[in-house]
Amino acid sequence: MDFTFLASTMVTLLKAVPTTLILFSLSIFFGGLLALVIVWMRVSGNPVLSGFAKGYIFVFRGSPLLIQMFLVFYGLGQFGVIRYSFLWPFLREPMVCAILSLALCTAGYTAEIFRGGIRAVSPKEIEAARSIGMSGFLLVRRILAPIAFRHALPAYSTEIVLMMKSTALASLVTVWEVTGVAQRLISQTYRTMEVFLCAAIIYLVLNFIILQGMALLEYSLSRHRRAIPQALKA
Amino acid sequence: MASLELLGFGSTGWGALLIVAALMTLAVTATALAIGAVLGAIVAAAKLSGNPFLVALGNVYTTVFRGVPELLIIYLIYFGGSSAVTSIGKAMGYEGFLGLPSFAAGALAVGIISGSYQAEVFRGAFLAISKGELEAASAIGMHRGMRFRRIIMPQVLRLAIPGLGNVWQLSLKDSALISVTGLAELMRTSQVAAGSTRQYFLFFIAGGCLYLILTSLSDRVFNGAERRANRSMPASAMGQA
Amino acid sequence: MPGVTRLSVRNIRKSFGTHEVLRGISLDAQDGDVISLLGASGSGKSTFLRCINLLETASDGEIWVDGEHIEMIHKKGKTRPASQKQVDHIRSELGMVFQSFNLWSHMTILQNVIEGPIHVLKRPRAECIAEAEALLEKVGIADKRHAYPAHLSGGQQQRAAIARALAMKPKVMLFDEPTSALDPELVGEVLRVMRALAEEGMTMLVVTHEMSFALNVSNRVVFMREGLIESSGTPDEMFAGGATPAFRQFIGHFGTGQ
Amino acid sequence: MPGVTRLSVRNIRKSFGTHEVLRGISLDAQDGDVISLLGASGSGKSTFLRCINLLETASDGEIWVDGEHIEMIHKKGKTRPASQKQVDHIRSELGMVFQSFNLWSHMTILQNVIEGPIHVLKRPRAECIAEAEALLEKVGIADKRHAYPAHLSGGQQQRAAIARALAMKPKVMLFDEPTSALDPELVGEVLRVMRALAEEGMTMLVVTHEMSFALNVSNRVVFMREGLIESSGTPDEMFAGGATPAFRQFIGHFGTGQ
Amino acid sequence: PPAFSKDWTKATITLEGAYAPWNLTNADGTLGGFEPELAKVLCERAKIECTLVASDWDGMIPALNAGKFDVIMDALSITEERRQVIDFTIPYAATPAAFATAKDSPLANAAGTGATIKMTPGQTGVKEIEALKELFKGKTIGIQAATVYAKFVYDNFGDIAEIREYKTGADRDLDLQNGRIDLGFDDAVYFANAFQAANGALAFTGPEIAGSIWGEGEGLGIRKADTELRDKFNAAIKSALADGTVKTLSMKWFKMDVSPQQ
Ligand SMILES: Nc1ncnc2c1ncn2[C@@H]1O[C@H](COP(=O)(O)OP(=O)(O)OP(=O)(O)O)[C@@H](O)[C@H]1O
Ligand SMILES: Nc1ncnc2c1ncn2[C@@H]1O[C@H](COP(=O)(O)OP(=O)(O)OP(=O)(O)O)[C@@H](O)[C@H]1O
Ligand SMILES: [Mg+2]
Ligand SMILES: [Mg+2]
Repeated sequence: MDFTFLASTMVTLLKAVPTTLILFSLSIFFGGLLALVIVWMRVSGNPVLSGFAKGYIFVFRGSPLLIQMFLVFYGLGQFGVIRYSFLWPFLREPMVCAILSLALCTAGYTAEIFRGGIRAVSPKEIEAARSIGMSGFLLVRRILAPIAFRHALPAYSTEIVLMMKSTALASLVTVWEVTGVAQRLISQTYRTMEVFLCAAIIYLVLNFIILQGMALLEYSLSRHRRAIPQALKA
Repeated sequence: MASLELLGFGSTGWGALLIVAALMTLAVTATALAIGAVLGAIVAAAKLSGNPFLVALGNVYTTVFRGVPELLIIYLIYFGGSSAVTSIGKAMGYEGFLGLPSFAAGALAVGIISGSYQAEVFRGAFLAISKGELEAASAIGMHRGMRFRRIIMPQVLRLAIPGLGNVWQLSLKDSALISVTGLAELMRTSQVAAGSTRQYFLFFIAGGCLYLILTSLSDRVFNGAERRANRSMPASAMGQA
Repeated sequence: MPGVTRLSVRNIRKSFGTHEVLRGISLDAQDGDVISLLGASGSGKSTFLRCINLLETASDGEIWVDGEHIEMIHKKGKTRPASQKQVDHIRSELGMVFQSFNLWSHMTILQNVIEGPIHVLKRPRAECIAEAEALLEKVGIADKRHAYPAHLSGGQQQRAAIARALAMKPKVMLFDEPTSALDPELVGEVLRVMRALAEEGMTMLVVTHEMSFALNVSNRVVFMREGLIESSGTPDEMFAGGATPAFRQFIGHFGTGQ
Repeated sequence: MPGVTRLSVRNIRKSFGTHEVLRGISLDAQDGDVISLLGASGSGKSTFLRCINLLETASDGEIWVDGEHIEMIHKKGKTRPASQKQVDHIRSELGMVFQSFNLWSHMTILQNVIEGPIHVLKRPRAECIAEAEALLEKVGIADKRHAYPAHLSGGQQQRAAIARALAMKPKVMLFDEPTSALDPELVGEVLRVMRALAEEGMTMLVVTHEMSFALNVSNRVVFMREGLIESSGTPDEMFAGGATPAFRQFIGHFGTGQ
Repeated sequence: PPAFSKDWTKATITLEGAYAPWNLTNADGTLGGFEPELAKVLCERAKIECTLVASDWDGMIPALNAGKFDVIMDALSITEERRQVIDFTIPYAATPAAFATAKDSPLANAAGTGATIKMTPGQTGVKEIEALKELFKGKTIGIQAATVYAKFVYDNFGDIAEIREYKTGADRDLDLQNGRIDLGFDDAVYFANAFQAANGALAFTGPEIAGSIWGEGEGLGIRKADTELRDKFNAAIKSALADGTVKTLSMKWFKMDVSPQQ
């Protein structure tokens, strides 16, 4: 093992970590917001809205992100309407496009995950809320959302880790994050194994931290499911 | 649009190649899912065994293969696998290079990743089996093996179907990454067609549509399987699964 | 106080598909009335309670809660409440205690009890907490206020559900089999709480299989059969000679000790 | 036939952690005995039944089933059965009916009933089916034999569970609260089946809250309190004057009609 | 590497099959283009039975060393970095490089368009380049990552222009049309073909840059141990260059002669 090479590779790759983290956090954030809209449409009961949501989920879950990203970045600019619109200054930026396509994609998955969480809420608990006069947004905010989110959390952590890995595709649109930098390093040095080993370690550490965080969140949100605390038993 | 001719089946059309590539994607993913099922079952068993060493081993497996980008794993297996096979060949007296064929390398890589997800699916399904039903089996004198075969297995399979559907979806798209091994699956064929004709949008959209067709076909299969397996469940509970 | 009509129901009907579950039910409850609702499984008791607080929409009939008429819209053969606001308001005046408790699993007992007063009635938090603690004291589970529902026994959950309903200061309480699935000791505990409520003059409508409750606590017994009120009267009238043959058959198991 | 000892338990003890749930219980059941096991929630009734068929391992004590002694190994402060084979065999001679039925959800009712005879007892399939259908007929759910458990009402599931246990032709039947969570009509149905079994001379141990069953069907009543048998006797002895103060308090609710 | 000499009668040659006109895939799945046709000639002359297989550009060199195939023929420029890990034959092509821009761009038709200048490695102060620097100040130049052209652009324009790296040249061309970038720099032969696909929206600007600055040109990549194979192909390339076969194929596919100047 050539440790000086590994060390210098590590340094090069670590410099790309902020890019990866920006891609990751912003796409999770916007993807989550979009997912709320989609899931609201999906369960609205309105056939047009839920049809649209179903179609959205089908397309964005069913096709490879690589193709989606390519079409968003290189495809949108082909249309004069977009190129001469007020949106172009934003869409012109590779970072914006990368985050946009990552967010569009994760919104499809996340919407399905949230819907699963909502369906897992006991209808009886909802009835209990209705019976004291809750309805509409109050019911969603106080009863439905907290329970649904707790149910959705395990699946959502998986999706978040998948997103972290998906950011690896952003180098397609000239955003040079960790994997892209690793690939570029390989085509300069041809030392595939060493470079990828460093990259693998970086992702493993990042994902490990994320999963620990999610587990902590899950733990703190499941007080009501845990065994009886000693103090209460007495 | 003249360029649409490029998608036809004539001598200048790429239709036939794209269909063959879609079938190749299907074949790789199905093989990977089968490999993953075996690995997943073993890893799930290890994680449920209660033996601290096996549990730790299982955790390392699921953490690593779910935490490292798929592309890196595919590279590691494609190149690492070849050197392993070559050195085994050497040990057995064969001089020269031995490669892992790209289909095998790709299916193995995606299968190993798929196994880490399937392990969690199986484990969840096992934990979802009602404890009371297991006790009822013990109470009439079923021994461990019989309980596993008659009560646990059928229910794990039923409870795992929706989860396996998701893993299939993931593996289908992971298979797009094994284009680096040169296997002519759907993603690579779309890229090659795009590069050879310079009709990038046409072929990426066509490729995307073929993926959507594969998705909707496989959705249908999994939904059918779920319906069959859920015969024993009331309609309302089916929605919850 | 008797004389104020807290709840009035006229000719309620309800169908599920082609199955007519309620076929015209009328009932009045005055202040302080404790009405036991008896009937075989499937006779429509739960559906009746659910229609009163609009968890189901009756296909026909009129309901007044504390003198307020619930407006309905009939359109294209379907019926629905005219105003969600009125529905929410009416519900906050009707306390419902479900057979399966239906406590919110992600909140402690205290949080369950103060949820409605704070977020629906918009009352000050400190006041709500003080009242909630007093209520929990009253039903005998004050020491469990910081526990989650999953950590409580059935009888304790049932009592928490009663406290949650009472915290809304309802005009009328609706109970749906509040003691089934409890063991005799827990049944005793819950019935003690309900008896205390009755003595305080709370208007109550109670679906129950506990004949002893019907006989000893309620001041009126209503027997439902196939979606209709087959007979009704004071407990003494009903359990003594005046009973109809159907009611006599229904209580047969209770009456003969097997 | 009385005189053959089907089940004999001597000085059973069981702890969970530091909590001693059973503190030395002894009991004999002769051929045809129907023993009611009463006691407050948490007194250890379920645990006692589970120790008998070895779903829990008693920390101390001896058990004989139909004269066969269950061998135990005591090692490092832990106790476990000496032979899994003997455990499986003993269990196939003890029928258990759980409070929550525990039917196998992936099998139809008929499949549930024939599962044990075919796979555990290794008897011919055709014979098992014929017997199973007769049993389902007997408990009154023959028409449901191809339905899945989730499609049955509580009372029907309960009877299917009884049929499943009976299909193993057990020497002794253990029932854990077979009628709680059922409405009075269903309770009646299930009790009718159990009464029929009693008349056929089946040995039964029944944890129940149905005092009428204890009084009218069983020939012995055992009252458990805090892990011990507080008192026992014939129903007449127990429910009449001879009862201990604790038992009298326990049945208070039943005895006084509230 | 195997410590024995192999009698080379068979060899596997890899190419991407998606880099028109160097190599491409036909709709029936067969490979075509300049390199497959040249490979046929070279293998005949070296008396080797060749099989062509397509593989991905990423990982081609590691795959060669892992033994997945014996020869890379994919417009592979002979560079010092690559020499560290593989061996090359003598070049069978050497192509100039040039800037491209949108036809309607103010940068179109820069001074020297249509001319050719020669440069040597490390050469600075070339007046044509200085003129371009003046013109390109503050613009965005797109290049394919990890190529000799990328290094050139960084060295000469890194201080005055923004440089954006793409994974493939094709991606860069699309962005040039979309207007996200102002200029692209790449192999002139590659560009000439790409312009056809862009329906005339793109054009060269400034002089073509040729000479030893791009190294020796494009050669076959071969494992370091396989010296005999390399020697056989060297002889074949020499003869194909000498009798004009390379030039004929080059005119057919590139409409210009890419034979390296000996
Ligand atoms: N949502 C529904 N859809 C269709 N039928 C229903 C629905 N809810 C209740 N029913 C039917 O209406 C009838 C009355 O049901 P209800 O729950 O009111 O009976 P109940 O008197 O409360 O019985 P129990 O004592 O078993 O609780 C039953 O036949 C039931 O099957
Ligand atoms: N697996 C266990 N781990 C720890 N404690 C247990 C366990 N099972 C039962 N217990 C405790 O043992 C005691 C007796 O429980 P058991 O279920 O035998 O009571 P029971 O008499 O059947 O009550 P019920 O009428 O409520 O069913 C209870 O205090 C219970 O909390
Ligand atoms: Mg009901
Ligand atoms: Mg119990």
